[in-house]
Amino acid sequence: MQITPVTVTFAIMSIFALGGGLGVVVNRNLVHAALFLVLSLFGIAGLFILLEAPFLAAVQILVYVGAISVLITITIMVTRRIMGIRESVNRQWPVAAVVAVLAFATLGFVIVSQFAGETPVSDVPPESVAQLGAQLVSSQAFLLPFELASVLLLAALIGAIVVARD
Amino acid sequence: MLFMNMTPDMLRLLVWLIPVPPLVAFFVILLFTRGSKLVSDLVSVLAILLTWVIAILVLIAAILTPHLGEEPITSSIVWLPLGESLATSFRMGVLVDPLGAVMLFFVPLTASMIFIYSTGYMASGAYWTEIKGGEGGHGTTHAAHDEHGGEVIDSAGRRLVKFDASAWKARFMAFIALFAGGMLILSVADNLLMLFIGWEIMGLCSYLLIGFWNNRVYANQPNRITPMIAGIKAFMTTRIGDVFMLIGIAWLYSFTGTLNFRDILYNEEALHALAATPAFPNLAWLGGLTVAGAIGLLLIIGTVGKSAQFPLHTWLPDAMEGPTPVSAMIHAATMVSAGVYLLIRMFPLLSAGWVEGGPLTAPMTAMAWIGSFTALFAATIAMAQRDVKKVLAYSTISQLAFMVAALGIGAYIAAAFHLMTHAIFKALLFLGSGSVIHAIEHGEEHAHHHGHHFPIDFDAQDMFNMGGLGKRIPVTAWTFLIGGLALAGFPFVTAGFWSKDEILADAFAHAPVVFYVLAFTAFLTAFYTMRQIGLTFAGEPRTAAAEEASQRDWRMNTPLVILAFFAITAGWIGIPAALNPLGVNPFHDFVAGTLLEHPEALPFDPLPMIVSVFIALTGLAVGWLVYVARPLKAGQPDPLARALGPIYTLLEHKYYFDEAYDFLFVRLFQWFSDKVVYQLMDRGLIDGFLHFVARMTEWIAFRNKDFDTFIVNGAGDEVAQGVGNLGQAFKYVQSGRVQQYLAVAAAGLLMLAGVFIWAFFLR
Amino acid sequence: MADIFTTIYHWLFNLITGLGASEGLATGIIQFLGAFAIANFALLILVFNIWFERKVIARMQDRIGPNRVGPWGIFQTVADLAKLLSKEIIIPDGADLIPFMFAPVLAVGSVILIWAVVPFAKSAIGTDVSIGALYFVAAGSLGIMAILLAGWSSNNKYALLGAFRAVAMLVSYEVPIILTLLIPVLLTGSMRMNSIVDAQRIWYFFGVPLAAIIFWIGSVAEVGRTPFDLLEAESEIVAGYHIEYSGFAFAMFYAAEWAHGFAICALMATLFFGGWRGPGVDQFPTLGAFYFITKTFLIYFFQTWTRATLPRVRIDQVMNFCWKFLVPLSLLLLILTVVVDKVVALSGAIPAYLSTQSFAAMLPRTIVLLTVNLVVGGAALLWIARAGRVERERRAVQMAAIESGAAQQAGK
Amino acid sequence: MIPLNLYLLVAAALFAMGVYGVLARRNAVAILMSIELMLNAVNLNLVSFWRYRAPDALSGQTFAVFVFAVAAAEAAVGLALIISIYRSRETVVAEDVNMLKW
Repeated sequence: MQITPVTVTFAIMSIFALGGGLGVVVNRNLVHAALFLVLSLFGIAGLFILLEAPFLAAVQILVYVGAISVLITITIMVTRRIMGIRESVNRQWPVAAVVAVLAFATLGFVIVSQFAGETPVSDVPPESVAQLGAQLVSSQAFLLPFELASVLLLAALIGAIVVARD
Repeated sequence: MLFMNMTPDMLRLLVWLIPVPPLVAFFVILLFTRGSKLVSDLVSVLAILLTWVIAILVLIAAILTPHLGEEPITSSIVWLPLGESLATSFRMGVLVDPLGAVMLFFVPLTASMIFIYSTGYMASGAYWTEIKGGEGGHGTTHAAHDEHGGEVIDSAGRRLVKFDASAWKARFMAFIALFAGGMLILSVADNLLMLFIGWEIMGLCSYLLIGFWNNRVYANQPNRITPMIAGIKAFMTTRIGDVFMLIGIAWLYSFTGTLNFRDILYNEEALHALAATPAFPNLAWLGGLTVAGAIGLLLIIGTVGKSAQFPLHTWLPDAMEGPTPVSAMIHAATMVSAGVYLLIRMFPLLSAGWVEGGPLTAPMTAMAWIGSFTALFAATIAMAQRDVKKVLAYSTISQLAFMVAALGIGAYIAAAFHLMTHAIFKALLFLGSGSVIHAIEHGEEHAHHHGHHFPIDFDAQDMFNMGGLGKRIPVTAWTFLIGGLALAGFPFVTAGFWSKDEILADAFAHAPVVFYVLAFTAFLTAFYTMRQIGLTFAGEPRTAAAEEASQRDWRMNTPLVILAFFAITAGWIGIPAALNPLGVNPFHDFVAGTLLEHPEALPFDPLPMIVSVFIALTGLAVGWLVYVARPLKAGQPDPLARALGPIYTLLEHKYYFDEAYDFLFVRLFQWFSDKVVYQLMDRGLIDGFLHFVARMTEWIAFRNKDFDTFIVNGAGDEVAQGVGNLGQAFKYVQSGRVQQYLAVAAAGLLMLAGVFIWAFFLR
Repeated sequence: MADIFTTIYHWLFNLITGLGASEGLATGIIQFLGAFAIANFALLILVFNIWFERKVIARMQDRIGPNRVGPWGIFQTVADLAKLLSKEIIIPDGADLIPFMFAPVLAVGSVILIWAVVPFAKSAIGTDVSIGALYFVAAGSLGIMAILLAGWSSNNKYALLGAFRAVAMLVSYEVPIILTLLIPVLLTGSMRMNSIVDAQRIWYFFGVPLAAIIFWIGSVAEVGRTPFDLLEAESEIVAGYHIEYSGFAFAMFYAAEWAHGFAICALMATLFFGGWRGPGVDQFPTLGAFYFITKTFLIYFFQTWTRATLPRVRIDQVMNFCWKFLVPLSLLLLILTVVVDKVVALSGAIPAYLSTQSFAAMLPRTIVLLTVNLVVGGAALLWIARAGRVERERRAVQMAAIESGAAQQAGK
Repeated sequence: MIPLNLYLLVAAALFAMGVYGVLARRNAVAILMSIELMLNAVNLNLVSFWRYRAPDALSGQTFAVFVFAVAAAEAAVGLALIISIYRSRETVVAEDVNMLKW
C-alpha cells in the first residue's frame, strides 16, 4: 500500500483512536483519562470521515465530545474525593488483561481470515445524508426503531433526572 | 355516508386506529385521571365507543368489498430493517379479511357493552379483607353487619373488615381498556408475532384483573381460593401453553421465513412444503409427523392453555374470582375466544394436506378428541355447580370445546359462526349473572338494615341462596332467559341454535362419534341452563337477601338489553341456505372467502337438525320439570344430588382435578425441594460430611488427648480450619462485585467464540 | 464570469504546478494556504474588532475611548497585545499542567474551526461540506470542553465554580440554538452553507424572524457576552474559569471569546441575512464578500449595542429563561413551521410554493411563515410579560417581608 | 484505498481495550468510559461494513445513529446512578458497591 494522504490520515486517526483508548483504560488520573477518551473519539470521527460518513463524524463530535465527555468530566469533578484513589486497577486485572487479549485474538483471527484485503463494492451514493434522513422517518424503513429510540431517550432523560436529584 | 366515499388509504388508516383508543385510554387513566372515578369511566367508555364506531365503519367497508377474501384490507410497515435491502425485512401490519371482519363485529360490540356495564358494576359492593398484625379484634362472628366496616373474627381466627370493592375503580377501567386494546391488536394483526403480542397483553391483563381484588379473603373459608391466587394460577397455566405456542411460532418462522398470515396460509407451495416435510426425520415412531402437523400441535397447546381446554382448563373456573365484568371480558368477548380465533386463523396450516372427506391430519385429530372430550367433561361438571358464575365458566369451556371439535372435523365456518354467537350470548349471560349477584348483595344490605343477620360467609353467588328473582329484577331475568335459551340452542329463534346446529350437521356428516358426543353435550347444556335459570329466578326466595334483591342501574341494564337483541338476531345471518328465505347462507358465503379454496356448504340434511331441536327441547323440558315446575324450598338439597348420588359429589368437585394437580405437581415439587434438595443433599450430605469430620477429629482428640495432644489437636484444628476455609473460599463466588461476574461472563463468551471459530473455520 | 477568488486559485495552481508539483500536492498546498488565510483573518480581524467595540461603547457612554495610540487610538489593541505577550504565564500550585496548557488552545481552535464553513462568497468558503450547519454546532461544542478543563486544571474553587456555571449555561443554550438552526436548514432542505445562502432570494430573517431572534439570543449566550457575561462576572466569581490564566494564555481565551463573538455574527448573516447575497452578486461574485463583511459588521455593531445597553442577569434567571422559555418556544416554533410549511406545500394551494428561484417566487412562502412567526412571537411576548409581572409581585412580597423582619430587628 | 480488515482490526483493538477497562478499572466512571470505547468500536464496525459491503442501503449508518442514541441514554442514566451512589455511599469504586453478596 503506497503512501497517500488517505493512508496517512488513516494511520494518524487510528493512532489517535487506539492511543486514546489505551490512555482511557490505563491512566490513573481520571481527568486525563477523560481527555484521552476525547482524543480517541476524535480519532473515530476522523475514521468516519475517511469512510465517507461525514454526518456521523459531526454527530460523533457533537454527541460524544460535546455532550457525553462533558457529562463524564463533570461527574469526575463532582465526585472529587475519588481522586484519592491511587491504584487504578482492581485485583483481577490480570484476568481482565487475558480476557481482553483473547478477545482481540479471536476477533482478529476471524477478521484476518475472512475480510483480508476487501475493497468497497461501490461508491457512496450522492446525498447519502438526505437518504439517511428520509430512511429514518419512512414507514417502509426505520420509522418504528426511530420512534422507539426517541422514547428511550425521553425515558433516560426523565430517569436520569429522577435518579440524580436529591 | 362516510364509508361510501372512503379512499382505501383512509380505510387502512382506520384499521390501524382500531386498537389505539383503548390503549390511549389506559395510559391516560393511569397517568392522569387516576384520581377521579367519573372521569376515568368517561375516558374508557368514550375510547371503546370510538373504537366501536371505527370498527363498524371498517366492517361495513369490508362487507361492501367484493372478494374480500382475495383482496383483504391490509397495510404493513417495516418492523426492523436488517441486512442489505429493505425488502427482506420483517413487517408488521394489519389485516381485515372476512374472518377478521367477524372479529371486528363482535369484539368491539361486547367490549363496549362490558365497559358500560363495568361503570355500573364496579361502583358499589364490599368484600372481606384481612387485617394483618395490630392489636384489638373485638367482635363476634355475627357482628359483621352491626356496625359497618366493623371488625370481625372468622372461624380461621383471622381479623376481617369490609373493604370497599369500588375503591380501585379507575384502575379497573384502565386495565380492561388495556385488555380490550390487546384483543383488538390480536384481531387486526396480520402476522403471528403481532397476534402473539396482543395475546400476551391479554395474558398479563387477565392476571391483573382476575386478581384485581387482591386483598379479598373469604370468611370462614381459609382454604377457598382467593383472587390473588386465582390470578397467579391463571397466569401460570396459560404460560405453559404460551411457551409451546412461541416455540411453534419460532419454528414456523425459521421454516417459512415469514409470519404473515397471507404469505403462509394463502400460498400453495408454502403449505405444501409444510405438509410434505417430515418434522423429525430421524424419529420414525412419530409416524411421519409433518412440520405443519408439529407446528399445528404446538399452536393447539397454546390454545388449550388460553381457551382452557382439557387438561389445562382448571384456571378458568377459578378466574371467576375476578369481578364479573372481567369474567365476561375474559370468557366471552376476548381471551378464550382468542385461543379459538388462533385455531380458526391457522386452520389452513392445521389442515395442510387434508382433503375434504380424507383422513384427518394430526392436529385435526387432536382437536377433534380434545374438543369432544372437553365438551362433555365440562358440561357434566357444570351440572353440579352451586356458584352461578362457575356454571357459566364450565359451560364456556364446553362451548369452546364445541368449536375446537368443529375445527377438528373441518367445520371451519361453523366454528367461526359459533365463536361469534357464543361470544355474544355468553357475555350476556355473564353480565346477567353479575347483575344477579349485585341484586343479591343489595338485598343483603337492605335485609340487614331491616335487622336481618347473615353469616359472615354468606355467599351472594350461591344459586341456592337465590330463587324468585324473576319478579324482583325482571330486566335481568328476561335477558338472562334469552341468553340461556341461546346457550341451550332453543330452536329456530336463538343465535345459539343455528351455530350449534351447523356444527352438529357438520359432525353428523363427517364424524359420527363426535356427533354423538356433542349431541349428548348439547342435551346436558340445555339441562344445566334450565337448572340455573330455575334455581335463580323461579320459585320463591330462599333467603332474605333474595327476598329484598333489587338492581335498577341503567348502566347495567342497557348492555343486557342490547346484547339480548344480538343474542337473538346474530344467528339469523347464518341460517342454512335451504331454510333461508334469502335462499343463501350469507355468513357462510362471506367467511368462506377467508380460505384458499372455499369450502362449499353441506347439502342440507334434516336429520341432525331434527335431532338438535329434539335434544334442546328435551333438555330444557327436563330442566323445567326438575327446577321450575317444582321450585326448590329453602334448605332443600339439589334434586340432582339424589338422582346421581356419588357421581354428583364427583361432579361437584370437578372430578377432583385441582386436587390431582395439586398433588401431582405442587406437592411433588414441594416434596422434592424439601426432602431431596434440602433434607438429603443440604442437611444429609454437606452438613453430614462436616459433622462427620468434626466429630471424628473430636473423637481422635479425645482418645489421644492424654499423650500427643499437640499433633492431634493440631490435625483437628487443621481439618476444621480446612473445612472452614473451604466454605470461605467458596462463598466468594457470590462476591457482589459486578466486574467479577462480568469477567466470568466474558470468559464464557470467549469459550463460545472459540467453539464457533473451531466449528466454522478450523474444521 | 470568474470572480477574484477563483482567479487567485487558478493563478496559484498554475504557479505551483509550474514549479513542478503534482496536482494533488498543489491542491493540498492551496487548501493549506486557504486555511491559513481564513484562520489569520479570523484572528487578525480581532485587532480591529476590539478597537471598534471599545470605540462604539465609549461613544454610547459619552466617552471618547482609546485615542492615544495611533490615529483615533486605532493601535490601542496592538499595544495591549504587546503587553499581554510580554507578560509571564503564571502556573498556579497544584495545577494540572497538561489540561491547563491545553485548554486555551482548544478554546481558540474550536472558534477557528467554525470559520471553515463560513461562506465569504459563493466560491470563497473554507470547505463546503454537506453538513455545514451541523459542523458549526459540533465545532462550537468543543469550546465547552476547553472551559471545563481550564476551570478544573487551575486548582482554584472559583475557577471550577465558574466552569460549572459556564458549562451548565452553554449546554443549556445549545438546545435552542440547534432547534432554531434547524429552521433555515429545513426551509432550504440542505445543511450546506452555500445552499442555505443560495436559497435566500428573500432573507430568512423576514420569513422566520422569531427563529432568528432566538438563535441570536442563544448565540450571544454561547459567547458569554453581556447580558450573559456572568461566566466571568468579576463581581461575583472574580473572573470565572480563566481566573488563574495570565499573559498569553489569558490572551488566547480573550481572543477566543471575541473571535467567537464575531463568528456568530458571520453565521447570523449567513443563516438569516442572506450571506453574500445582494444586488448584482450573480454578475460580480466578488461583490458577495463585500456584502457579507458589511452585514457581519452591522450585526456586530448590534451586538456591541446590546452589550452597552443591557445589564447582566443572574445565573438562575439565565437558566430559567433558557429552559422555561426559549426551549419550549423554539420547539413550538419548529413544529409549527414544519407543519404549516408541509401543509401549504402539499395542499398545492400556492403553485411553486417551495421554489427559491426568484424574489417573487419566494414571496408567498415568506408571508405564510411570517404570519406563523408573528402569531407565535406575539403569544410568547404576552406570556413572558405575564410571567414577569407575577415574578415581580412575588419579589415585592418577599422584599416587604424581609424589610418588616429587618424593622423588627431594628425595633429590638 | 484502505482494505476493510484494517478498520475492523482497529475496531477490534478498541473493543478489547474497552473490555479490559470494564473488567479492570476500579472507578465506576472509568468503567463507563470503557463502555463508551466499546460502543464506538461497534459503531466503527457498523459504518465500515456499510461502506464496504452495502453503500446503497444505509442500514449501517442508521444503526450507528441508534447506537449514538443508546450511548447517550446509557451515559446519562449511568452517571446519574454513579452520582446517587456517591451521595449515599461516599464511593464510586465499583467493587466497594457490593451489597449484593452471600
